[in-house]
Amino acid sequence: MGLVTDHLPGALLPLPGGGALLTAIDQVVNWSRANSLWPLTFGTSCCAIEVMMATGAARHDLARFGAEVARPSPRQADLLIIAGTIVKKMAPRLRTLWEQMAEPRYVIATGSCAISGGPFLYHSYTTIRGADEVIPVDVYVPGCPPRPEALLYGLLTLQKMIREGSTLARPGQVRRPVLAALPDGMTLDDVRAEIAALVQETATVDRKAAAAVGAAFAAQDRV
Amino acid sequence: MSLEPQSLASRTAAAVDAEPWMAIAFLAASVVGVAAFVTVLGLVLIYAERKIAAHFQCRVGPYRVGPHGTLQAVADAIKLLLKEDVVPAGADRLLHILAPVLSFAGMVLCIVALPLGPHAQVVDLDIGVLYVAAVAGLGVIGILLGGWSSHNKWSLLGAMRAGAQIISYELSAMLALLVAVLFSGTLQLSGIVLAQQEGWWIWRAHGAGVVAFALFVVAGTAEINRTPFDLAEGESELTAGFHTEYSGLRFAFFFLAEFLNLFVVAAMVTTLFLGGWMPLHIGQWAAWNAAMDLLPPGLWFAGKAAAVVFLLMWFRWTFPRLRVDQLMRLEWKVLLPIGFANLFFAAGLVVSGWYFFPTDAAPTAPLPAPAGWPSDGAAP
Amino acid sequence: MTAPAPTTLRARLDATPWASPLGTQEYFVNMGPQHPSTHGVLRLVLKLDGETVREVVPVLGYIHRGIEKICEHSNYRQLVHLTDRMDYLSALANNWAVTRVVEKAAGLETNGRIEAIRTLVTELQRIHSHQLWWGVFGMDLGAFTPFFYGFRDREILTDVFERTIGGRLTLNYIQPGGVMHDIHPEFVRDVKAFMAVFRPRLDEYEALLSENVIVQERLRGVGVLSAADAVALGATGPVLRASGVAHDLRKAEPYGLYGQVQFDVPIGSRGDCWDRYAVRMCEMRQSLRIVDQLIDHIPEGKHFLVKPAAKIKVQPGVWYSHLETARGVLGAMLVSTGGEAPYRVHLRTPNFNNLWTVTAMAPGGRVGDLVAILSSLDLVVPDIDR
Amino acid sequence: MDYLYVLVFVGFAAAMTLGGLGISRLLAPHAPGGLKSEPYECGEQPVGPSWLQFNVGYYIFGLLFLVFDVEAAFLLPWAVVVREVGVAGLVEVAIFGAVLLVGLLYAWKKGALQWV
Amino acid sequence: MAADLLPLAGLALSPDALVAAVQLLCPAAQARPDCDRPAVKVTVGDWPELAGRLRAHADLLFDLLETHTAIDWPESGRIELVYLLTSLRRGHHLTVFVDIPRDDPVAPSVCAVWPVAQWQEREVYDLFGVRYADHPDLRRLFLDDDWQGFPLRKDYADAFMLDRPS
Repeated sequence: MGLVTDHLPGALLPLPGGGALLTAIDQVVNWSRANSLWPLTFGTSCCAIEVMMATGAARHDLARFGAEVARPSPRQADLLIIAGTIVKKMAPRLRTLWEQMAEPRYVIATGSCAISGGPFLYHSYTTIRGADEVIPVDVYVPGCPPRPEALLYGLLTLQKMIREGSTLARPGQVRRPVLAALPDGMTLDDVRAEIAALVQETATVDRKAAAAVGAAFAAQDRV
Repeated sequence: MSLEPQSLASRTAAAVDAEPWMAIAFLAASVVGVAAFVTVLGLVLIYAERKIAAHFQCRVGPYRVGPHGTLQAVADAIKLLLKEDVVPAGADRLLHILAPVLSFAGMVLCIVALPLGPHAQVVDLDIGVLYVAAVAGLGVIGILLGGWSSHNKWSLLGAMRAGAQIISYELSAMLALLVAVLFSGTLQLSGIVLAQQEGWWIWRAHGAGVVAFALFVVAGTAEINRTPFDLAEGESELTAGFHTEYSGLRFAFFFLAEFLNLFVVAAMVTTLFLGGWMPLHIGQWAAWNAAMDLLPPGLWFAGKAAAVVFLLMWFRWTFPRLRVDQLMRLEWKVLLPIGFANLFFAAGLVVSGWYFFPTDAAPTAPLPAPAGWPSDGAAP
Repeated sequence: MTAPAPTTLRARLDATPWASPLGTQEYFVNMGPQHPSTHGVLRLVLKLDGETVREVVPVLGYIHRGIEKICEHSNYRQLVHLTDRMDYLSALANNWAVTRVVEKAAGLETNGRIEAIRTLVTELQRIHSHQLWWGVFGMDLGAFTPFFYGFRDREILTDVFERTIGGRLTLNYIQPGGVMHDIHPEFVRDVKAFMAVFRPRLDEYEALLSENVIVQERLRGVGVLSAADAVALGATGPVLRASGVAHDLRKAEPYGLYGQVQFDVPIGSRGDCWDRYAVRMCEMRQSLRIVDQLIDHIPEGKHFLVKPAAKIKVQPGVWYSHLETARGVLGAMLVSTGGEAPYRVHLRTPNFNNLWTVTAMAPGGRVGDLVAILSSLDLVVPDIDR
Repeated sequence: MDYLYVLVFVGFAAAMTLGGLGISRLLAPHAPGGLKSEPYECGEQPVGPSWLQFNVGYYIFGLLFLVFDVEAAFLLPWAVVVREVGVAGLVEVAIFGAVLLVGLLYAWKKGALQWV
Repeated sequence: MAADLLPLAGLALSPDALVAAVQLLCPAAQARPDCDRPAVKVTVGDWPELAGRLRAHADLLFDLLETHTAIDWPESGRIELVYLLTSLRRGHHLTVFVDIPRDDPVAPSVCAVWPVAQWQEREVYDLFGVRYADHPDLRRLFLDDDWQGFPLRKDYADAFMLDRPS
């Protein structure tokens, strides 16, 4: 799959050790897990239409990647696609659902609301600012709502992450969240620079606060 | 050389005294063969269902995993094997684990009795029809136990629905199956196939065969919980129904049993009404019959079974689900009376000896070997 | 100030005796907030006896985002994009409802072109919404294929929107004083191509689902809502019309160009699920008819009369404006104390009021009927919770 | 021999499933905790027990099934030898079936076939 | 379809006539000129009786309670209840405003007149804290049962809420 490059921001370092046999087994295991991501039918608002329904439907066909077996029960699902706003009343239920999923389980947060609260961030007394305040998220797919292609891209990113991720010997590796796999020759710094430029151009936010956020980001990177 | 059907079991029995090693080899071959058959057929059926569904729905279906997505089911199988197995708190642990085992065992025990070809049958019981009907019942016990032991109300509802549904439709299936038995005069599955040498029961039985065929297909669909009778796991109603609490490999066994039961039903339909592995013979048309004999019997069987499987998949991707009371009404107030009437009509036909293509040969007489069939040195 | 002790649902459930010693047990099941057929995060607490539904208690708020509060902190332009995300399947009608009330309050004018474009795209989105509903309805009844058929045809219309508007679902197109962009040069051709494709597809829909005997058995006589009940419970839109009340704001109080086009308002006679199904199927044909009449007659002119950067000010007062979305009457109430931001905005959403009919229809039916009833109401949960 | 074979396959099925479960148990991750072992009820905490007294309608169908299944068990041997027993056998079975059908009609009239 | 539910075309009253008709039923009702549709303001004491008559009166026939909400006016210490009435059969509309004190917001319930008010009143209770006497099932609708405060009140403050940076 030429879409996803080898360098992933936040992907794991290669683990030392492991014989050839174990590596081969790991490859088979990760291959099967990556290619058989059965999603839980979970959608709260607009993103559910675009991301869950339109992506699964005839034109975009999630089935091509083996991910069309939508399971209504979290026990059988591998992938929780959070599609839509999470509010205070829903958050414990989302947590419950995630906890009831059988390992290994993966989470994709789609859309602005599930990433940050989106258009309901300010002045809302109930909107949770991102699903990652409730459960760990593996891949974020931005958009309001994201196009179906964006979810496919997010799914490929997750597949890539799984293929390179865990090993049988250490099943419970915690990964850093990944925004999305970047095209060749681009790093996360380029993206940040681009965002900063855009913010300068169309400043609708408090520039001082934005600068502070940028500094925090940079500090995090150095660590 | 004769084409007298021979099961692996009878060969083993024949070899026990003379060549004990051969007996062990036959036994091992049958066990390994069934294991491989179950696994491969399961994967093929799952892949076929997903591809066929996709094409009914104007899309491509699995495509990325292996060429044309052929390895999709393999990936799913490995993943399910390595998925966490959750037993919910408060569940009846033993029964919860036992349920998929029962479901799976019922399916395997059905498959070993099916005559897939004149020499491709593991056990040829003389009461084969009764046996298959009996062990298929293990499946419903599995579903009932699974739903009940999960300690989940959706599961319980699903299990109760499944229980009522499967046992009800078993009656219709039985009545349809009796028609084939009436005409064949034997309960042995290979005997029923041989009795259709002159024509398959579906058309040779003056309408009774067609009705029984339709009854059996409907009842069979209901017995294996497929749309439009998938009430036990109706997604939009009961979340996942009886297997809501099942994960990992135990869910996979339910899943696999469901798909292979699809094959079992198709194989039973083929055996009882479509002549099993018998080629399509029409009366006295010698040239036609000889041409038909060129295809090996195994292929005949596979072709017919595949056609029935396709029909059932077509049902699934076309029809909506019935409601639970409509389901019971259909069985008890429609299918059951029709089944009875059809049975007595068929009995009348048999007693009066009235068939299409009447033949002088006794139904179970040994057949001459037609040209083109694979010869088999092991046959006595 | 002393708040009354609210009886919580939990307390109510706990107080209910489980069983009489010899009878069957009535029991409670949670359907939702995560359930395949509650379309999002609606939660229904069901009291069941075996398979029979005894009582349905909807529990809301799982997607309550406080849109009305956010509106109080937004200016009049910013109101529009929030409404996209309420009933996201009728995003344009939602935009229009808020736009109309703002235009009325601020005294903004529109021209014929703007009104024609608004009417056209809103009518197209009504088809869009009903296509999705049809697919999901099939899926709720247990047939998967309609879902894919519905979405296949929906994508064509999505492309039409995308060319003109740039979005697929949340469009944010109709603005106070105009529309966001002028229509794409290929818009007329695209819409005609869509209609040519969709007319025969509608017949295909009928062949696949409407003529299926199982569908008819599942729907006829199920979930009967009398006209009196429908009005008393505040239902509007197809739900109300299926019960036999010919109320359609496009006819009753024509807005946009609805006064100038010919169309019929389909109504039902029994108010069962089948009528609600049939009303929506007929509405798709009527919408095609409206589009057909308008598509060749879009007047020339500017597509906005108020510059997007211009600030909108409103004198103190109370305004209300309502229109017909794919699901019923959407009203927007605006309270202003002057200035650039509203003092209070209230949105009367069709789904919030339609939902409660389920409490009247479902008891006595089976779980399967409940699913059919819910689906025939065509609920969009964020529109209920706002 | 045939039934011995069937027995072999009973063992085979048990071995395949239980063996698979064993392998799965060894290899699959196992991370209990939190609400994982709570019964799943659409993300909510279930109310009340799940093992309850169900409507008796389910059992009426069970009883009816039993009657007709036993009847089918009688019909099977008759179906095999229907040629030998001829018209007399047919009449006898018809009477037997008619008695059962009367039972079905009775149940029908009584409304026992109405699903709860 | 029942004949009495057919819309009676052309029988809508003009806004002035409508207000006059309401004032006939309830002399204390004041017209509200700052509203774009016919609107009256009545006292909380008059409201339950007027509600019943608005629905039943043959010339008015307000059969649909289109929506019910409230406006919080902390400066004047009152909460203004708003009832938007529609007559499907006559095709006219009326807005009714009822003032209640903000520090003890108790209002009569109109569930008996328009059943849909049951949930609309629950919403207003949830977001504004208005308590409806005789409401059959008054509890929070959207928010959790243990939520503190009423968020649509102007003075609602919450450590969780963020202000949009300007």
